Order: sequence, then C-alpha cells, then structure tokens
Amino acid sequence: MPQNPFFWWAGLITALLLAPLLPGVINKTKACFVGRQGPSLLQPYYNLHKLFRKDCIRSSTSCGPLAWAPGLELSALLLALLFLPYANQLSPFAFTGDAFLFAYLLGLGRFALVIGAMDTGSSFEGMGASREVQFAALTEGAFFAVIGFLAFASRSLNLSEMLSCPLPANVPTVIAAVILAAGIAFIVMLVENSRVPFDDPETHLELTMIHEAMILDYSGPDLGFILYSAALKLWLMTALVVLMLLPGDLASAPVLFILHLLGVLLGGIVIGAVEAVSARFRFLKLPQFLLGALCTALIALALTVIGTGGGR
Amino acid sequence: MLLSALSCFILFAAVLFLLFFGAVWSWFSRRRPERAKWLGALSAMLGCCAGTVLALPAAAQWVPAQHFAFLGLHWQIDALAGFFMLPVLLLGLAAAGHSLGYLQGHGGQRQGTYWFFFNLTLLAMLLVCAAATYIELLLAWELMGVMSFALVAFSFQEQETRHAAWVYLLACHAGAVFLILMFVLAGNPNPGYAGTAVACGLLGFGLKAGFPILHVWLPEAHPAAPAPVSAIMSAAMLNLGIYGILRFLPPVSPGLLGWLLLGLGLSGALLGIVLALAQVNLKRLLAYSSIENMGIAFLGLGLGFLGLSQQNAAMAVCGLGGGLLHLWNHALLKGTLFLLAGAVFKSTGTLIIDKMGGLGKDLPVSKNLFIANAAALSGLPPGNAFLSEIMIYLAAFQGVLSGNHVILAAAIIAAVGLALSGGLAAAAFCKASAAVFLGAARNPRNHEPHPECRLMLGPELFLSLLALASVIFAPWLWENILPGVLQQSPLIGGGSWPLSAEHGSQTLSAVRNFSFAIIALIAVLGFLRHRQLRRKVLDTGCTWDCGYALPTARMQYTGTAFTQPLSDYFRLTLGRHRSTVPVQGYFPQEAAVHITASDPGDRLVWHPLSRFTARIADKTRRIQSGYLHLYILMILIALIAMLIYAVASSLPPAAAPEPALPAAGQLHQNAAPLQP
Amino acid sequence: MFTVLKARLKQGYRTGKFPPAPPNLPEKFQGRPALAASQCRQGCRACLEVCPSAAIVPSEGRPARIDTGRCLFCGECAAVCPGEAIRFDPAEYRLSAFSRQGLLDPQQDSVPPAALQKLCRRSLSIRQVSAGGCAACELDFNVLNTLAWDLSRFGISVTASPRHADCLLITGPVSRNMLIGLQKTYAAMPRPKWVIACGACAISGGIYRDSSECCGGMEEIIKPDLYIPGCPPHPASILDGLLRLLGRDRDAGPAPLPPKS
Amino acid sequence: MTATTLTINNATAAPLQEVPSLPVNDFRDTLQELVQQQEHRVSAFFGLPASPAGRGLELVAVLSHPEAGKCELVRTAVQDSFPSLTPDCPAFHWFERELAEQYCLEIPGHPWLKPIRFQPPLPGACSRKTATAPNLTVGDTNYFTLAGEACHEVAVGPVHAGVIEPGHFRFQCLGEDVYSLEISLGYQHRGLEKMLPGGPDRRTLPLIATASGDSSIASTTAYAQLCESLDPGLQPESGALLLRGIAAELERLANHVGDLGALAGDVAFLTTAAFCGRLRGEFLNMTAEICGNRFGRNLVCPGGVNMTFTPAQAGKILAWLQRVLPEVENALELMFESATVLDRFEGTGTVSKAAALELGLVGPAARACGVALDLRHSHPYGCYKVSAPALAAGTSGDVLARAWLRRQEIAASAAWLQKQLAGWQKENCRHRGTPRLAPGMIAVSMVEAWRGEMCHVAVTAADGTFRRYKIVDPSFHNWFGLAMAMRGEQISHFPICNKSFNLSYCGHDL
Repeated sequence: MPQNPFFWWAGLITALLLAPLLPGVINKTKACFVGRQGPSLLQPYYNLHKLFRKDCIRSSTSCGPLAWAPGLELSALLLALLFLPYANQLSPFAFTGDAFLFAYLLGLGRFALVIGAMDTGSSFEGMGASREVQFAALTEGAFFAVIGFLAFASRSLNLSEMLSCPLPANVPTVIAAVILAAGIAFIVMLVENSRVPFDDPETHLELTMIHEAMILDYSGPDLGFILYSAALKLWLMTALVVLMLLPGDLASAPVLFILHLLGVLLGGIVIGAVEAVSARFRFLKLPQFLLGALCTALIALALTVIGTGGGR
Repeated sequence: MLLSALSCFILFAAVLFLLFFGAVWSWFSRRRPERAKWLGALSAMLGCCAGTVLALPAAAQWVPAQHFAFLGLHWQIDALAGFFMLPVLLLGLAAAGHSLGYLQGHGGQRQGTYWFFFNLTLLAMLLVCAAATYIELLLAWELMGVMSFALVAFSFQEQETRHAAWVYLLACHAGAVFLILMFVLAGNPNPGYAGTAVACGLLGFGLKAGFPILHVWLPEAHPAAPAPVSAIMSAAMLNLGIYGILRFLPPVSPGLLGWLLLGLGLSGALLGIVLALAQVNLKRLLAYSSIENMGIAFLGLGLGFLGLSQQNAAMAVCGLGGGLLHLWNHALLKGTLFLLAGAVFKSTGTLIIDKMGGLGKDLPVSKNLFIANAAALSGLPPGNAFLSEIMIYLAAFQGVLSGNHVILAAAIIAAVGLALSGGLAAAAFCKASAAVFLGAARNPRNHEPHPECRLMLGPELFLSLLALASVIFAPWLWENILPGVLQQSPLIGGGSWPLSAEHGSQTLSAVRNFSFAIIALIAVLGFLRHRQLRRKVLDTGCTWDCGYALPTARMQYTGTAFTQPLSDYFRLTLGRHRSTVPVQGYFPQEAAVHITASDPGDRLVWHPLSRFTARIADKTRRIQSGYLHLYILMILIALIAMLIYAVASSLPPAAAPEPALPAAGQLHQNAAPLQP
Repeated sequence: MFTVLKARLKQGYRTGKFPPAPPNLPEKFQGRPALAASQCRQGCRACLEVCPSAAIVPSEGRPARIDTGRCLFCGECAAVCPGEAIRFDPAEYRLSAFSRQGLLDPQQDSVPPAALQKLCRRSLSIRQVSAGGCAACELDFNVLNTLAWDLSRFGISVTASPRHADCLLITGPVSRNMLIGLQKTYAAMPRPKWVIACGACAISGGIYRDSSECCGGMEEIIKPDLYIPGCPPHPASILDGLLRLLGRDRDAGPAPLPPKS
Repeated sequence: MTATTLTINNATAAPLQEVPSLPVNDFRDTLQELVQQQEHRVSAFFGLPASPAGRGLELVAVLSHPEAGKCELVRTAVQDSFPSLTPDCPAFHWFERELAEQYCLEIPGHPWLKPIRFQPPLPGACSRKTATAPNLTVGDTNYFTLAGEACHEVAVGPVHAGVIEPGHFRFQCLGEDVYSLEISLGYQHRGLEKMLPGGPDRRTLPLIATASGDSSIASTTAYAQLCESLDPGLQPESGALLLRGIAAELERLANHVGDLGALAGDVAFLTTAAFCGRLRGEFLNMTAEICGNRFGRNLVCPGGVNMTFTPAQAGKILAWLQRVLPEVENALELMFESATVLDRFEGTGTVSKAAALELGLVGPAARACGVALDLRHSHPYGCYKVSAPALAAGTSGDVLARAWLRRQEIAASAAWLQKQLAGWQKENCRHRGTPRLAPGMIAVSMVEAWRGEMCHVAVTAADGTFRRYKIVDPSFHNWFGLAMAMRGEQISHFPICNKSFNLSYCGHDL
C-alpha cells in the first residue's frame, strides 16, 4: 500500500475541522426521518462560536476539577486522534501498543468528565457520572475484544496497521468476522458517545440522561470545550468503524481519503437512522446487551482463527 | 561509584543497627514521648536512606551481588533483593515522616511502642529480602509477622482492630506453617513431594501476597492499622509474597506456574476490584484495590511464565517485566493513597466514605494528590501504572499473535479481564475521590476540620514525585534494571536464553513521550481558557438546583449510590445485604436502608469451613471425658496406628503428622470471625 | 426500520412554510386589536366595563388605547361596542414589541438589543420558566418544537440547564411561590443574558394582575427584552417575536403594520 | 339510615339549608360509612367560612357514587379542630391537608399533615391561628426521609428540564433505586379561589378558563353548568350543549395524542414523538377553527356558547378530522408495534386497583387500573345525556395500560365526534346571557375533563354572588397516585411515569 503522509495529515486536519459537522449530519438525518427541516448542518459550529464568546459561571461547590476537566478531556481526545490511520495511511506517531494508549486516553477523558461532574455536588450530575462509569466499564471489555480481533487479523499491535492492513479477502469467515467486529465497534461507539438506544442526547430530562446530565453545570467556553470534545470523540469512533471496513489495498491514497471522509459522514447518517427508528433501552437491560457484544466480538475472533487456519 | 563488598557489608550492618538501635532506644524512652518519637523517626529515616544507598546500586547492578554472613546467618543482596528492598525503604522513609504527623496527639507510652514495632517491622522486611537460605527467610518472615501484628493492633482499644489483628496473626502463622512445610517437602528427595511443596509454597507466599480466597485477612488488617503502617503493608509487604515466590519457590515447570498465576491473577484482579467498588470504608476500598493490583501483577507474571514455556521471548519479557514494574508502580501509588487516607482520617475522624464529601476545600493539596494518584492507579495515562499495564497488555497480545490456540484464548481473556478491571478501577476510584473530596460536606462535622499537616504532606508529595519520576525513568528501568532482576530468580534465570529488554522499551519511551505531551497540552489548553476568560466577569453561583429554595447536602450522590448499579450487577459476587426498614403504607413514617457487602472468600469458603470445624469440634468434645486412662488409651491407639502406617509405607514417620498443622492453622483463622 | 420509513412516507414532510410565507391562521383568529377613534362614542364606557383585564386605557381628550400587554383577546369589547369601533384583525399575528411602550403604541417601540443579534443570531438557547402560568403559554411554546413549526431550523433550541442558556423565557404572572425559583434561574445563567416575557400574564399579570399571590408579571422583577402578547400567544406570534429579536426579519416576513388610525 | 345526606343530581342546585348539618362525630361516621362500605368517592371536601371575618367554619363534603349517578352532600360545623379521617379513608388525606392549610384547621391524627400549596390562609380562617400562621417558604416542609448513610435524595424542580410547569419532586434514593417519592406543589398558586367569591363578574369566566389552561373547555363547561343550575332562566339549547361536547372531545383528542407523543419522546422514539407533536396541533387548530382560540378559551359561556357553528363548518372539521385520524392511527401503530417501546412501558410504574380505589384516583389513571369511572356515563351531563363515547378500560395499571387506554379513548372520541359532526344541522346555536344567581344555594357541577373528574361547587350568598367557589381539578386526586407509581421503581423511569399521568400543576395549585 503506497504511503503518502500528506493524506494522513489532511485526514487529521479534516477531523479537527469537520468533527462538529458530524452531529449536524446526525440531526439532519433525524429531521429527514420525521419530516422536518431540522437544524442547519452547520448548527454545531454556530453553537461553538457563540459559547466561546460567553461568560462562565463557576459553581460555588466546586473545588477545582470543574475548571480543569474540559481541558483535560479535550487534550486526551486530541492525542487519541493521532493514532488513527486516516485514509489508511499509517500514522507517523504509531508505535507498538498504541491501541492501548488510544483506549486509555478515551478513559482519561471520561475520568476527567466524571470527576468534573462530581465536583458540582449535584444529584443529576452524580447520576450521569454513575451511569457513565458503569457503562464505560462494561464496554471496555468488548472494545478490547475488538482490538484483540484486529490484532490477530492484522498480526500487528499498532492501531495504524490493525486498521489499514489488507485482509485475506478470499476467506469468507474472515469477511464475516470483520463485519461482526465492526458491528460491535459500532455499538461501542454508540455507548461511548451516549447515543440512542443507550442514551438520548435530545430529551432534556435530567433523570434519564448520561452525558448531558454530567455537563449541566458547564457554561461558556468550558461548555464549548466539552461539546467540541464530544464531537471529536464521535468523529474518532466513527472513523474507527469506517477504517475497519475499508480495506487498505482498495485504491490509491486520494481515493481512500475521499472514501474515508464519505464513510464517516455516512456513519453519521447511519447513527441518525438508528436514532430515528429505535427507542432507548431500559438501563437495567444495558449490561446484558454489552455482555452480548463482548461475546460477539469473541466469536468474531474465533471465526478469524478458524478461517485463517489458526495462525501462521 | 562501585561499592566494595566490605562497604556493602558495613552499610548493611549499619542499616540493621540503626533500625534496631532506634527501636530499642525509643522503647526504653517510651516514658518521654517526644524523645521516643524523634529517636524512632530519625533512626527509621536514616536507616532507610542508608538502605537506599545499598539497595539501589544492587538493584541497578552497579555492584555485583553480595553474600555475607552476619549474626551467624547467611545474607545476600543481589538485584532481586535490591529491587524488592527499594519499596520497603522508600515507603519506610515516607511512612516514618508521615507518622510524625499522624501520631500527633498520641501521648503517653504509645509513641515509644509504636516506633519500636515500626522500626523492627522495617528491619524484618529488609531481612526477608536479604535472606539467603530457608532458615533466614523463616526467621525474618516470622519476625515480620509478629512485629507488624503489633502495629496492626496499635489501636487495640477498638474491638474491630483487635479482631483484625487476630485474623492477621493467624494468617501470618498459617503462612509460616505452609512455608515450613514447603521447605521440609522440598528438601525431601522423593519427587512425589515436589508438587505438594510447590503448592505449599504458593499457599504460604500467596497468603502474604493476597491470592484470591487467601486474601481475607488483608481487608481486615490494612484498614485497622494506622495509615502509615497500612501504606507499608499494602505497598511493600504484599510484594514480599511475590518476592518469596520468585526466589524460594521450588523448581516447577514455567507452563504450570504460568497457568496458575494467570488464573489466580485474573480472578484476584476482578474479585479485588469488584469488592473495592462496594466498600464504604476508604482504607478497605484501598485494601481491596491492592488485591486487584497484586492480581494484575500475577497476571503479568503468569503471562510471562507462559511465554517462557512457549519460548516466546517477547511475551515472556513483557509479562515478567510488566508484572514487576506494576509492583513498583503500585507500591508508590498505593503508598501515597494510604497516607492520604490517613490525612483524611486525621481531618474528619472517620473513614466512612458516605459520611464525607467536600473535603477538597479543606485539604486542597491532598485532594489534588488523591485524584492524581487515583487516576494513575486506575491505569490512566499519564500515570505510571499505565506503563506497566500496557506491558502486560503487550504480553497478552503477543500471546494472541502466537498462533497457539490455547494461549490465544487465555491471553484474550486475560486482556479483556484486565480491561474490565481497569474500567471498574476507574469507577471505584472516581467514587473514592468524588465522595470524599468533591461536592458538599454530607454530615455537619462536629469539629472544624484540621488544616493540612505539613509533616504528612511532605511524604505524600515525595511519593507522588517518585511516581512521576518513574514515568520518566521507566524506559531506563526497563532496560537496565528489570532484566538483571529477573535473571536472579531461579524460576527464570535458569532459562536457556537471555532476557532481552529490547521488547517493549520502544513502547515505553513512546508512552512516556505521550504522557508529557498530555501534560503539555493540558497546560496549553488551560492557558487558552485562562486568556479567554481573563477579560470577562466571572460569576460564582450555586450548583444548578432546579431553582429550589433550600438545597441540602443530602441532594448529592453518595459513594454507595455512585456504584450502586455496578454493585447490583455483581451482586452474586458481592453478597450485598440490604437491611431495610421498608417504606410501607401510603404515609410511611420511618424507613431505612443499610447496605453491607460481604467478602465471598469469607462467605463461601471460610465461614462454612469454620462452621464445619466447629461442628466437628463439638462432636469430638465427647472424647474429652477427663479420665486419664482414656487419654492414655487413645495415645496408645494412635501410636499403634502410626506404627502400622510407617511399616506399611516404609516412609519416615516424621512426615506423617505434619499435615495436621495447616488444618489447625486454618481452624484458628476460621474460628476468629465468629468471635463476638 | 421499514415500518418507520413507510410511516414517514405516509406522514409526509410537515414543516410549515411559515416563515416567510404567512401562517395558516383560523378564520376566527383574534389578532391585533385596533380602536378606530372616528367610530368611538364619547362618554361610552361599555368596553371599559366588560374588559376583564383593564386592557383598554382611557386617556383624557384622546381616544382610548388598547394595551396588548394586558389584552386577553377575548373579544368582549368588540362584542359590546355600540359603534363597532374595536376590531381584532384576524390576519395580524405580529404582536411582539421590544419595550413595554411598544405594546401600547407600536410606533414608539424600541429596537432589539444589538449585542444579542451579534452573538446569537444563528444559535439561541432558551431556558423557559413557567411562573404561575396556566400551562397554555407553555404548551403553545412547546408547539414550536414540533415538526410544523420546527424552531430548530432557526438555530433556536430549548435547554435544560440555565448554564447553557442565553435567554430566559417567562410565562405566567410570576406567582409569589415561584419568585425565588425564577430569580435563581436568572442568576444561574451566564452573561450576556436576555429575558422574554411570553403571554399577557408574564407581561402585566394578565387576568391575575390583582391577585395577592402574584407579582403582576415580569416588568418589576427583571425587565424583559422582548414582549410577546396574547393569552396565550399564537405560536406564529411567538416565532415571529423570536425571529425579530434575533434580527432575522427577512426570515420573519414583512414588518408589522402600523395601527390603523 | 335516615336522611343524613342530601342527594342531588349532577349539575343541579339545592338550598344550602337542605344539606344536613351533622355533629362532627356523626359527620365523620357518615363519611366513613359512605366511602368504606358503599364505595362512594370523595369528589369535594372543603371549608365554608360562616362569614369573611368571623369565627366558625363549616365543612362541606360532596360524595359521588360511580354507578348511582347522584351526589351526596353533607356538612358539619367545626371550631378549631377536626379529627382526621385519613387513617381509615386515605382518600381524604389531600383534602384534609388542604383544609389545614387554607383555614388553619387542626387535623389531629393525620399522618402527613404538611402544606400542599404553601398558600397563606384564606379569608375566614380561624383568626386566632391566622395571627400565628408561619411565614412559609415554598417547598420547605418536613419531607419523609430514608435513614442510612448511603441513601441520598434527588430533588427535581421547581424548574424542570423541559418546558413544563413548576413542581418539586423529592426522591429518596440509593443510586438508581427509588424508595419513595414525595411531591410538593404550590409554585403555580395564583390565588384563584380567593378571587372568585363576589362573582360572577367580568373576570370570572377568564379566571375559570385559566384554572388549568389545557382543560379550558372542561372548566368553563363546569362553570357554565353551575350558573345554569343556579339561574333557572339561563337554559342552553341542545345545539350549544352538543357544541360544548364536540369541543370537549377535541380537547381530549388533542391532549391524548400529545401525551402519547410525549411518552414516545421520553423513550427517545423519535418518529411517533414528532408525528404526534404535530397531530396534536391539528386538533388544537380544529378548536381554533370553531372559536378562534386554540384552547377554546372563549367558546363556552353561561347559558350556551359564544360562537356560531354552521353545517358548513361542521363539514369542514369533519373532513379535516377524517384526514388526520388515519395519520394518528399510523403514528400510534408505529409506537405500539415497536418492541423497544413496549419493553419500556410494560410493568413500569404500576398502581394497583386497590390503591387507585383507596386513594380515589380519577380519569384515565384510574381506568387504566381497572376502575370503571367516567362521569359521561355515570353522571351524564349536557349532550352526553343523549350519547357518549364508549367507555375505555384497562387492567394492569402500568405505563402501558395508561398509554393503551389513551389510544382506546382516542378511537372512541373520534368515532363519536365523526357521528356528531356528520349529523350537525343547526345553523346558529350562539346564545349567551348574564347569570343572575339564586341566593343561599349550593350547586354541584361535575364534568369528565380529559384528565378525569372535575368538580366545581358553588355556594351563593344572600345577594346572589358566590360566597365560596370550590374547584377540584382531577389532578388534585391523582398527584399522589404518581407518587405511589414510583415506589420501588428505577429513577430513570420517572419521566415516562410522569408523562403517563400528565397531571396539571396549575389545576392543582389554583
């Protein structure tokens, strides 16, 4: 596969610039599904523009974390962005084991958000934080099983190679396994980004929200940081799923760049469609669901092992 | 800076002398608390500093391994011993400093007593590391157990503490019994006993290191002891169990050992953290987290031994190295956290998480240190524990790539388990940091919280800086220290090929660089935010309370509530017990909910066992008729039975009665929790 | 998924054409009231006597004026007027004003706050607080979020937390019991922040202006930046007011007509 | 039993003198007997001051039987205290709390005697107590709390997340588990009951219409019926009665469709939520087509209706209805076919039939528990004397039952409406009059609002003005039912439980 670092950098900059577009795409899709015009595609940009110009209100209960949590979350996500192989170009920052750093950086962002939420001493934020750590802990297993599958399929421990290596396309079980694993990654993405059916970013009901409940007390630029981080995370995880499905030897770098970009936007449309057609689950049922996801990821791995005749 | 053998010996003797002398002198001056305190603390600190000068070069292999006889016994200080001595010494130094603050207000003879046992415990731990043969090990081991027992029982006025101390003493002795057995059996030329010897060794050392099910003493003893002592026990003394395994376990195939440690590690890691989640006592939570982290270390070692058995160098190095590195990282972080828990206790007078809240405003530095260390211990970058966890992940994924289906399955389960325990650890530590330091104070305190004590802050900062330093120096540690340390273990060093530090060092440096990138980015973003807000008027308002007129501190999540969904999910493991006065009728007047979590080790193994033995004992009481001639008859019957057995199996009769001992040990241990 | 798509086809695209097309108002809609001075009989107080909320303000020498900030749009005055001087324009839904004076006389109205137009033109977050309302204003404001009106297409959203809000929209006459909650909500909003009074109650206390349990509207508590009259205001009136506040007059359609004299 | 009560029909009046005034003990025994043995409902129970300033308070109880179609009236005179009936008949608990608050009456034996509206005492309250009445801070009361360090409270409101009215909910929780919910209202209290005596005047009709803005038709109908029963000269013609019925059913349709949409929205089922949100507007617009106001504010008036309604208009609305109803059916079908939605609804927020009976729940909330309670059938009034929409029923008492019941009622009302509109003949039914009320009377008017039984009681003074005007909104009976539905639930289910009841804050607070 020809390497062209230009396209990786282009991919990174696109991610930074276009991330807020993705929630716009999702909302537009949802609007289409119900037959309304809906907010502009650029609405998230308008919101960010406004928020960075507003003042902040500090909670008098806070003893610090509320102020630094948004910055910490954003830094964690910015760093995590460096490990994806945009347009199937190997990341210049890649190293053996970066997949784990990637996963744990997402964890760091979450930790920051949860500590920030608990800093307010509000029961809603406590509720959101409690749910966030619960589902994150249970998703972690499924995510690592997916990474295990990718590592085995690509024979590499570096996220760039895992996601961009050409697959043995002649083995049907491996193809099936890739699709299965991408499905699990998609579910992980929905959970991590607090989307329906796991969380509902739309209903403004404190008692049922997860992510939204945790950010009730942020205002102005801090809220802007958080919303931008959320958009970045959504882009990041969607790109991960897209790259899993995009074979690296398919085309030349410019074509792959376009494909990966279109793929992410298509991902937004798919998320919008899922949100439009399903109701949100009971919280009590989610753990079983996530456990099922973990098992499915392990099945994907087993399929690959069988498909490739058990290693080299 | 090579130290000659002689200077090594002198230094070793000096350390022992300083600790011993300090101990004895503060004991004799216990009627003058001030003098006893400073004598004990200074000698402990000096001893630890001197010890570091001895242990660090040994661990780094700047000096060759030293053997010497002292007090008529044989001692050795090599890389392995040095590596395990370092946490003892550094933690000893920090804990001694912290104790000065922690024990303020303890007058009378307590200071002298405390420092006597404190110094001797340190001494015994150093001796355990330096023991060259079984005899020295057993002596030092027993000394360590008894001395630390006295420290655990320091607040003996409280019933809970007395109970914890007795359980601890029984566990120590049961462990010692297993070790004696191991040495007896290992010395036996009959190959049939080798397996039993290994089993006894694992049981004996595992009791100290907190193997699952054998861990039950740990969450009792650690919270009962004074905070600096808990720090030493949790951070340094647990390690010695692993040290014992690496150094003294009879030869065993690496494959078998690998599978055992993998299984124990995985179950320990998950069990430990699930139990930690449900705890309401801060130190108990930390103690269970120690079980989890020991589990992670075992997991790494297990993967490493599996790698050894598979001749998979990358897996072996990453696993073994990662396991050892994790012990080191855990020691620094958990040490700090226990010391901080001590500071919290001093400030509030309680350890019950659900009673606290809002301490961050009274103890700002402690709050920041606690959150940082808690995040690091959850394995989050840029903390140091992430470096060791990523090595263990690498080992597991080397196993995934190895092509062997069985190893693959085990490795993927290990990786998923590790990920799950990481997520749960983050939940547990969010709970601990948030419910203690953040939000508003839940209970109106009956006294003003004490301001932060500098004497306690110093050691906490010192250990935190060491943790940060170990991020910086991790690649160096990996390349220059760990291979040498591992070579010293008879279980590993005997391998046919050298351990190369090449595997993983690139990853470690990359992670280190990214860790600093995170810190730099946070600083940049913080600066940007500051600039953005500089020109604006910052309002302060109460947390959004839905416009309610009279919000109270009860309207925030408690620690138990925070983890309630997860604890409910693991309720089968936790055995959570809700005692409720139910909400009844349309207009209930009173209702209450109290939740307690019981340890499955206690609940499923030790309690049934102790009930069983108590029943047996009850039945056998009939034999105790009190008539002398009946006893003589029984002795006669026993002798004849033994004679028949000895003749029939043509074995040395001495071995036969031995197995009765562990049963007795267990019996005592089990009976203990039933005491009122 | 397919049932949803099928249902979607059946339901069709439903976002209304208003704005910029004029809204679909019912035939009997009671829009802006106007009092034709030429037809008003001197000394006749019929309308003053039936008006439940004292919305008709008599003045010496000049014809009486109708205060839309108090008017309940019940039409009693028009029904009793012997000279048929009072007429509620069934097409004039554009009632909002930016000052209290503007409700009495649209020509004396002030301009919307420029800072708001600069900052929130395309993104406005509203925190609604209901302070003693009868739920009708709330319901008709909620209607704007449905398909037919689709507030979101203008970048206007309703938020849960006042920390995220730019604008406080009040309905109801501000009951004494709700005063603390209202003030706390306003204090919880980050600056710059604005206030909208929606409905006769919020503007002047409406029918509850004499109640001892109410504060008689927002005027005395936090001065609103936008007044939307009506009891309750028609969704079209609310949307029109919001768009004018944002300076999106082109979206909002032609300017309100000056009252016929 | 000799005449211990006065029995009258719904929407009729009787001289106050004829209502038996019993000693307190007999009064209590009578009420207990009627409620416990004869399955009567407490429709209203309120204080009637002897004079605005002087001492002396009468308590008047209005009981109704769900089948007999009559109202039982009985009264008693009390001094400072009235022993609580609540321990034996929980249905009285909220009324007694109201009495204690409005008239500073001591209610010994009441287990939860706390303010319900945080309102100052009404004129005529025991003057000795009025002087010492505490200066209330709204929401400040001794909430029931759960003991245990791990337990915590979740306090929601008065300012809720959405565009909803204010109220304060206090959950006693441990994590996600709710052990108890206590509801503290009063934020919408506008002093309505204080403003009504002395009427009817020009303010009365708008005030009644805003008692609960989403039930304007029902409130104004109840008020009009009261006036008509007190003024024999003010009799509406049948066309006006039918138009009131048509408007009332349109109000029911709009709110039920809106509620189902809101329920879908709370489980994030986007499509039904969006469709129903729009369709609700269609029904409101139909009402506006009839009278110019989307909430039917100025349609009903004493003596008839305020608007003309021609066969052409009826035809237009019928066509409109026939266009919209299949869309409603389609949107609801989508929701009730979705497994994920049904999973959220089923078994959530269950209220038992026994609790519904004991607490005196009304309307869809009661019908969903299997309590067949519908004034259009049991106490027919107005056009319902001729025909009424079919009675809907549920059994399980959970969110699903309440949602399903609404769907049934939508179908029943739609069928009834279509029939009435198709048969509309009258050219002009507009008729209005000025009420001149008979003095010294008591009148009871109960209508089935879309939330359930709404009871207005008026007592006239010697000069033909209102001496006391009592409004009992259906929400007044049902709020406590919501609290019961949340016992032992997950806190994340509160929004759908709340929406499935969809109670009025302002109707309760007045």
